[in-house]
Amino acid sequence: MLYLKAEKLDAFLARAAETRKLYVPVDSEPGRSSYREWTPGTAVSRGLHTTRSAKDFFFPQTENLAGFRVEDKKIRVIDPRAETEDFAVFGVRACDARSFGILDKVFLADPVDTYYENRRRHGLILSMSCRRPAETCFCKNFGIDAAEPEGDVRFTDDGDGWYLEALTEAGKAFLDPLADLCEDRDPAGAEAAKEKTREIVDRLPLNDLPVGKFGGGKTKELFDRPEWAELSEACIGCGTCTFVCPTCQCYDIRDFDTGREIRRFRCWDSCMYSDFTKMAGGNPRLTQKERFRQRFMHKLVYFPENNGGEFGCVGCGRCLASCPIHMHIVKVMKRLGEDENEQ
Amino acid sequence: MRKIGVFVCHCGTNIAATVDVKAVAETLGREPSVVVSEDYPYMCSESGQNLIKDSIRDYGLDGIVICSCSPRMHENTFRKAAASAGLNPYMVEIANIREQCSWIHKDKAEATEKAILLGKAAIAKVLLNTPLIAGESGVVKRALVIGGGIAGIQTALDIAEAGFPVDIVEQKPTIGGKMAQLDKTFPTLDCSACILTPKMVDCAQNENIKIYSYSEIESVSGFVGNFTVKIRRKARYVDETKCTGCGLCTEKCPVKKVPNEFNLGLDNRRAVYIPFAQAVPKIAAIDADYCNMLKNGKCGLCSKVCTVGAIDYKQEDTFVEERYGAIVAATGYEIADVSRYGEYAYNQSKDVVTSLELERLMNAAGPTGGTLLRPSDGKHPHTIVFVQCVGSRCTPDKGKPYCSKICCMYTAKHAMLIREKYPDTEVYVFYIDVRTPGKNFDEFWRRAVEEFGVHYIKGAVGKISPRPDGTLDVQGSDLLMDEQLHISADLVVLAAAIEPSKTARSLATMLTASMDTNDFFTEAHPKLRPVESPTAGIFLSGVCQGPKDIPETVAQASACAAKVIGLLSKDKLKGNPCVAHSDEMMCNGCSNCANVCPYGAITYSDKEFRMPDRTTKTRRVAWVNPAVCQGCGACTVACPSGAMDLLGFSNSQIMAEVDALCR
Amino acid sequence: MRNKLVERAKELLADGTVTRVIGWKRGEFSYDVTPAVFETAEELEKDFVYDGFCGANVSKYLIRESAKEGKILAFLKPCDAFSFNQLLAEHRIRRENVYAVGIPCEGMADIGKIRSAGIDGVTGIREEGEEFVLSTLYGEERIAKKDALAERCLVCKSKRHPVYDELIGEEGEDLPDDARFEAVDKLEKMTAEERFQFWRGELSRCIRCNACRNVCPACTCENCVFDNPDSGLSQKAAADPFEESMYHIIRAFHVAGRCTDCGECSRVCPENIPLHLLNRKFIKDIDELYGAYRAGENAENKNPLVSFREEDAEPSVVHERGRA
Amino acid sequence: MNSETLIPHAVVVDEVRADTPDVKTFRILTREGGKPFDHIPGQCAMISVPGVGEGMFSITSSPTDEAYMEFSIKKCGHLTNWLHALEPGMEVTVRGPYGRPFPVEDELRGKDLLFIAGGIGLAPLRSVIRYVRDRRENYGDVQIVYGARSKEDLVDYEEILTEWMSAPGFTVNLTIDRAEEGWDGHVGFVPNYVTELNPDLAKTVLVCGPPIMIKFTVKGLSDLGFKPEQIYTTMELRMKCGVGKCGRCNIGSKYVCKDGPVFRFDELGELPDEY
Amino acid sequence: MQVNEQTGFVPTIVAFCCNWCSYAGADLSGTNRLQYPANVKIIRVPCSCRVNPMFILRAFGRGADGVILCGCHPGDCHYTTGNYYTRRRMTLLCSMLDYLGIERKRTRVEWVSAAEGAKFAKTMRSFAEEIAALGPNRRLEDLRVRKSEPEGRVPDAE
Repeated sequence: MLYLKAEKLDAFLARAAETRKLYVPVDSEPGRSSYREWTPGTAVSRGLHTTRSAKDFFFPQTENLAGFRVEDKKIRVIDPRAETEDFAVFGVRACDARSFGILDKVFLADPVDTYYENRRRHGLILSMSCRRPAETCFCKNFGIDAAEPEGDVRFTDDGDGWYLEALTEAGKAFLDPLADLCEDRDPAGAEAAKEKTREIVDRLPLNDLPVGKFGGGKTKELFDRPEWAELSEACIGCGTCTFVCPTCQCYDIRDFDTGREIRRFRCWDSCMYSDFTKMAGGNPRLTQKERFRQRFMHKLVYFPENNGGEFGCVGCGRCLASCPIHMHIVKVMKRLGEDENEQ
Repeated sequence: MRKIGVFVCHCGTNIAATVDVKAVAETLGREPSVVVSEDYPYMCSESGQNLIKDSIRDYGLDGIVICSCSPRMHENTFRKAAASAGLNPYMVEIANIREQCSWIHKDKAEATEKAILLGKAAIAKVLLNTPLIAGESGVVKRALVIGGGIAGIQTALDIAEAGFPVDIVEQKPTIGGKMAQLDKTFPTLDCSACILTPKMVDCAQNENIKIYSYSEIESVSGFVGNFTVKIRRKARYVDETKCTGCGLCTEKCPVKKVPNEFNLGLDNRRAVYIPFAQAVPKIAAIDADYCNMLKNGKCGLCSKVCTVGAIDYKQEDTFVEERYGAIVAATGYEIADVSRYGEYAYNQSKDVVTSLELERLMNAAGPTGGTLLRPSDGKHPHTIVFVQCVGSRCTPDKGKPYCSKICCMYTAKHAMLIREKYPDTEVYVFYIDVRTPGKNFDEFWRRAVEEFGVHYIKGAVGKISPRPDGTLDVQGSDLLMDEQLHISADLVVLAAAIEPSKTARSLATMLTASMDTNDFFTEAHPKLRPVESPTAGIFLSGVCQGPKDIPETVAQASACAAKVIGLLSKDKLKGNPCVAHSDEMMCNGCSNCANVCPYGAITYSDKEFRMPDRTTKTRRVAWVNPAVCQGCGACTVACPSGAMDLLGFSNSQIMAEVDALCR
Repeated sequence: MRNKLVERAKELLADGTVTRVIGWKRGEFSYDVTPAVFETAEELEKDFVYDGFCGANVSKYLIRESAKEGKILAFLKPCDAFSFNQLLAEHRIRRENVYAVGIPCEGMADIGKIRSAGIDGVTGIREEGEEFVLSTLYGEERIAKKDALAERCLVCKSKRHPVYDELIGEEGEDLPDDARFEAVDKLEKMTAEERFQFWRGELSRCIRCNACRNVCPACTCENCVFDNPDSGLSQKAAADPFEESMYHIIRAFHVAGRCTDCGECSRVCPENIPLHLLNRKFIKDIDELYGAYRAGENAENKNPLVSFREEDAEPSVVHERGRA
Repeated sequence: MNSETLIPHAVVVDEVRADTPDVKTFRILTREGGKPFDHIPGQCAMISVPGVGEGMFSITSSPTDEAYMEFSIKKCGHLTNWLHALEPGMEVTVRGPYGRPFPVEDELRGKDLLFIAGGIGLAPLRSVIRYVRDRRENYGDVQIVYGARSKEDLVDYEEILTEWMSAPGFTVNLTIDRAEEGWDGHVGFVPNYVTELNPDLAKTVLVCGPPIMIKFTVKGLSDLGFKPEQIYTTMELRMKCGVGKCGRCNIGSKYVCKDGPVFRFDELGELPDEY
Repeated sequence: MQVNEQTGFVPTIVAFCCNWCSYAGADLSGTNRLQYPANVKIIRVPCSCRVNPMFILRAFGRGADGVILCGCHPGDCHYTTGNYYTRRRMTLLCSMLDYLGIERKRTRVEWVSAAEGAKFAKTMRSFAEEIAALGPNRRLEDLRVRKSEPEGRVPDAE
């Protein structure tokens, strides 16, 4: 099995960056990292999570959809897209790696979102096993193995370096030319590292969420639960949870007048925003309770209902860490999952 | 999408010489919403206006843009034209391509490009204009005149003659003002008091006029047609209803050394006094600063001698509140302080006097009974030097930048009168220029020089030094002869600058009327609206607006009255529809807007709102009184939520202009 | 202290003074408390917390809560009390529906600081003297309280409550302002280029999640200009660096003279942008140019941006300051 | 035209008809003439004025109208204000078609149809009505119950009078909310009128109108014995992308723009009450 | 037109002028044929206090290189007090822009009375010169508006 020693990482990334843009997590301050384009000398973060998820690479916060020029009172429509270049994202954890599959179910469903699809086709996922999960991690609940992330190439971290496995053809094509920077090692080492990860994961405090209480077909049971009022009471209606979430994909479409043309772009939107569903005729979700409920119902009921039981959450824990008032999916699941008798 | 018409004016060659008007019309015609774009030599002419009107009708235009001169010039013209063609007048925007384009640029390509941009900005704005309808408000048929000098008197009399009630508020115990202190008037040399006092009496006797003497304006609120004014009636310790003006008290009062302001302190009066013989109202007043009774409770003599029991030591200031449709500021002027000019030794010698003091010294009712005597020793002066432009026409740090206008003429008058009455007296006048533009003015001055032998010296006085012998050494230069002069004078008369009344500024603040840097009230338009303040319903009469002589003052006073009468004759007033308004659904009720509103146009109330989820919510929301709002827009910026916006200059309109101009 | 508050709240509920209590509710890991309204003694007993992690400012919730029937007991830290008072000045809260209890604050800890000290996997925290003892997935750790203190608390403006119906604990005092403006000072001393780079670096991380705005007790507009499609400014995401600057400048401007410097904006920012340094700049400028002023000090005070003095400095003072 | 892209196409407004004081019908053509794309009755399209916005509107012409495409649009906001100011010859953009149509070639075939509409709610049904009229042989009897606030608020009134009333097997019942001069037809609200008319239980119902009207009509129908499976409606809710991805038009797990806008009432019964 | 001779940069300048003083001052400089560069484009507002900081930022965002706000001299406001508020608002705004590292010279406030046509022209000349020397606004620009951005391709076969 290929093994990349930690001290060889720079050389590895340098080579990888010759053929495509390479994005790696970089510490912006202690305990906080974000993706940057790799350039020689970039120090790769060893932290667990980037503050924003890796969905940005495929579903950026803003993206131009179309342009319009009005010339002599005639409209000329312009496709603003340039050719997408190949790129790779390094250090994607198991939860984020799973999130791409969830986004695919939305954007690649008929009719295919060609903007997303285009990026997806050009993007390579270099995933990374977790060695030091946080207390906020709860991916295990959704059947995600932090030790064996999905992706094109899997990096299994043993503390000194990484065991590398190509999981897809694209991954193989990427990895083969880089094999000379690696050494060959017994896959048992990889297994040992994975076991170590699983050992920690098993000790995590949020492993036993009442997942069974949720899923497709539970709308009737959950929609009118009185607890929504108390759960949403403190919600300030910001979009933090949705914007750091690797699976949230709601967007808005807007026009911007650059002076020479009208540019139609889409941008992230949040179902938590008071004006999300506002329209000329009124707003069907008037209170924060309804908006709050929508977000969690979507992730825990509607999405699985439409997608073969898969939840719209990967348990990355970003919302737990960043919610201004610490009201998040775990508290929601726990509260709604409480046995009716206990109440 | 709206249908917009664009009309580009050549203004003869004023615009067309520098701006390719055809190109402007053609380019703007290609804008998406423009359905007609024309150019014409004179849009403001009747045929130009007809072109606009016809286009509005033919194309069913929703808005028009006129590329022409400044909106300050013809906005109203075009609005009226639009209205007569059935288009709301506020659907008109002007692109100023003359004052702000053709007149300031030379390069035709550049100017044309800019004109197009300005046109585009106006189109962007007019696309967001909304038809506005001016609100109406009633008119209180009563006028207030602040100041009882000749300006106020004339204005009040004219308004009263037209049948409207007028109140005069005068801070002194009598009306009459400065003119009452003058001896003779130029150029006719008739007696000032003789022509003024009958008018004062007319005021007192006119049923439509009410005089609040010894009174001040305390506060003003409201707006054109409907002002509410609080008047402070200062305690005069004499019951006006009882006092007959017999003057007995003023003779018996033991406090005799009170400087007599009517005679500018050149003699004394008593603590209880009637300012002068012909005072209107002829009612005594007690000077609380000097009266023994009021100061320490000892005396009471006047009360004892008063046969009608009019003295009332317990009197206090009282307040009157009255509503007015129009307010006239006629606050007049004061003599600027000349003691700051040490070189003229005004403080060092009693024989250096101001012209107004000279008036009193020459007046039959003055301290000397009309005989010209030196204040220091009561002797007849044989050499008199007049110094012109004292404090006028200076750099701002030295004095007033303006010309006080009346000094040249009154000095000629004084010189002439002295030479006539005392031919043994030599009179010298130091001047910078002699300014005599006025009917019979130059003739008058030439008579002083030619017939009366007054010595006019073009030059400045450098220093005046009192000599031990009581004369004054006047050191000056004669620019024409190019020599330094020393004149030994018995009396020096300073033609002191005149300045607006000290009370004018606080009054202007109350009236929300604007002032220039010299504290003269600003007129709404220096040429076309010279007797109106920019604040609607506030009018200007007399010197408070700028230096002027008596005939001019009276002319302005009557003009002002005509304007007031015009206003009071209306039953309803159309307001400016470009006012602020608050979107109740967005208003937070924070009061920021009310805090910055200079007119108190914004009030708050708790209002119940039906929410979309059928609950009700009580919220505190702002309301703008459109009749009070003047449309400055201060509130719109103070409002964080953007609930407050200004009609005619809305956030989106201004931003649309910004966008268009930055392209 | 927590027990004292619970006892008092129970009394006030019992005697009918109030019908509800707003405070903080226990979370999963000690540090993740949630502002909450409690209606019964049982709820209070079970979930009410007040400890070193109750940084959330509850004053803004009182806009909504005070509009409801019945009186609510609000536990206000000094920061919360300033915000509360400012909201009173802006007529946003019905005073008669709030029973304000001032409570002392020793400064609040910031889990972010604990994490950046290299302590991860924190599952529980207890206080031990001047230290926090943290149980983590990877063993027990300790950190001095002062090292865990939130930045805003290190430069605390006041331990005093400008308004309350009742105080629990000793009333504190205003603290000197010098330290509070140090960071602003430092920025002011940089060159324009350095300042630009600093702010571009910070603001470019903004994801326009609106947490700063939505948590801010001064941002209480019924409809924010940035949400209002008719304002011409509405934006969902900063599509351009300009829009990031625009949003933050205008937001700071809208709260200028009203911001009490409670620091919530920076606390909630998921990207840890020091947003309070924008507001604090305005506070500093206002103090320097228009005289010392503290929003929330007094419900009758007039915001310096809606008042003036004739002798106010000209805008060119900014240029002159730059030359000095 | 492909439906996968969010990039629209420019089309020309060929004709504008003012139906009521606040409803206008726009006939659009490509620059070359002809329809921008084909559709099935019940489907929608996104119309936009660049710089102003984009909105989802029912296609009110029928697929059998081969030369053009029409939209009836009520003035109710920023975008529709702009649209109402359009003049023939001006351009807008359009993309579509979107959504699940009425099952005109499946469940509805051979059935007796009852159309119930209120106000602008006639617009989405008009496409079906015209389709059924043009493919008369495929359907049974047609009854149309249509009501509006007043006579002048009746959309397509001319067409109803001249084309629908005379179509073979068509019955048209009109009603207005309040009596007015020059109206000798029925007066009253649609739900009550439907109950009064007591339609045959074998009919398949297509209903569209304001939510409150739909609610009471459906209740009336079910009181009469109609089953939810017999009733179809179409919804126009806060759609933005039109392709089931932007996340705002869902009712429970269903997206109106993709799984709708046509729903059968038994399907709606499964969804939470959030519309 | 004011041009930076070295770089060929032609600045865009927006001037907000209050209707009563500065706009009239601008008219007066026109009446007196006092030239100032054509880069300066004037927007008429009723009072300087109508100018929202949003407008100024908007101008920069849409491509302005300099923004100048002109009003009546303090104390001479047609609305009595409007420009006093303007003064505070603009002082703070300028200070904030400076704090963010945005060139402080790009934003200016000047008091120009209706009588100061010459001052208006002179102010505009000097401001335009200063902005031309400063170069294009890069620190507070909206990149989408930048004039040199490439176009996309046209999908419709047109």
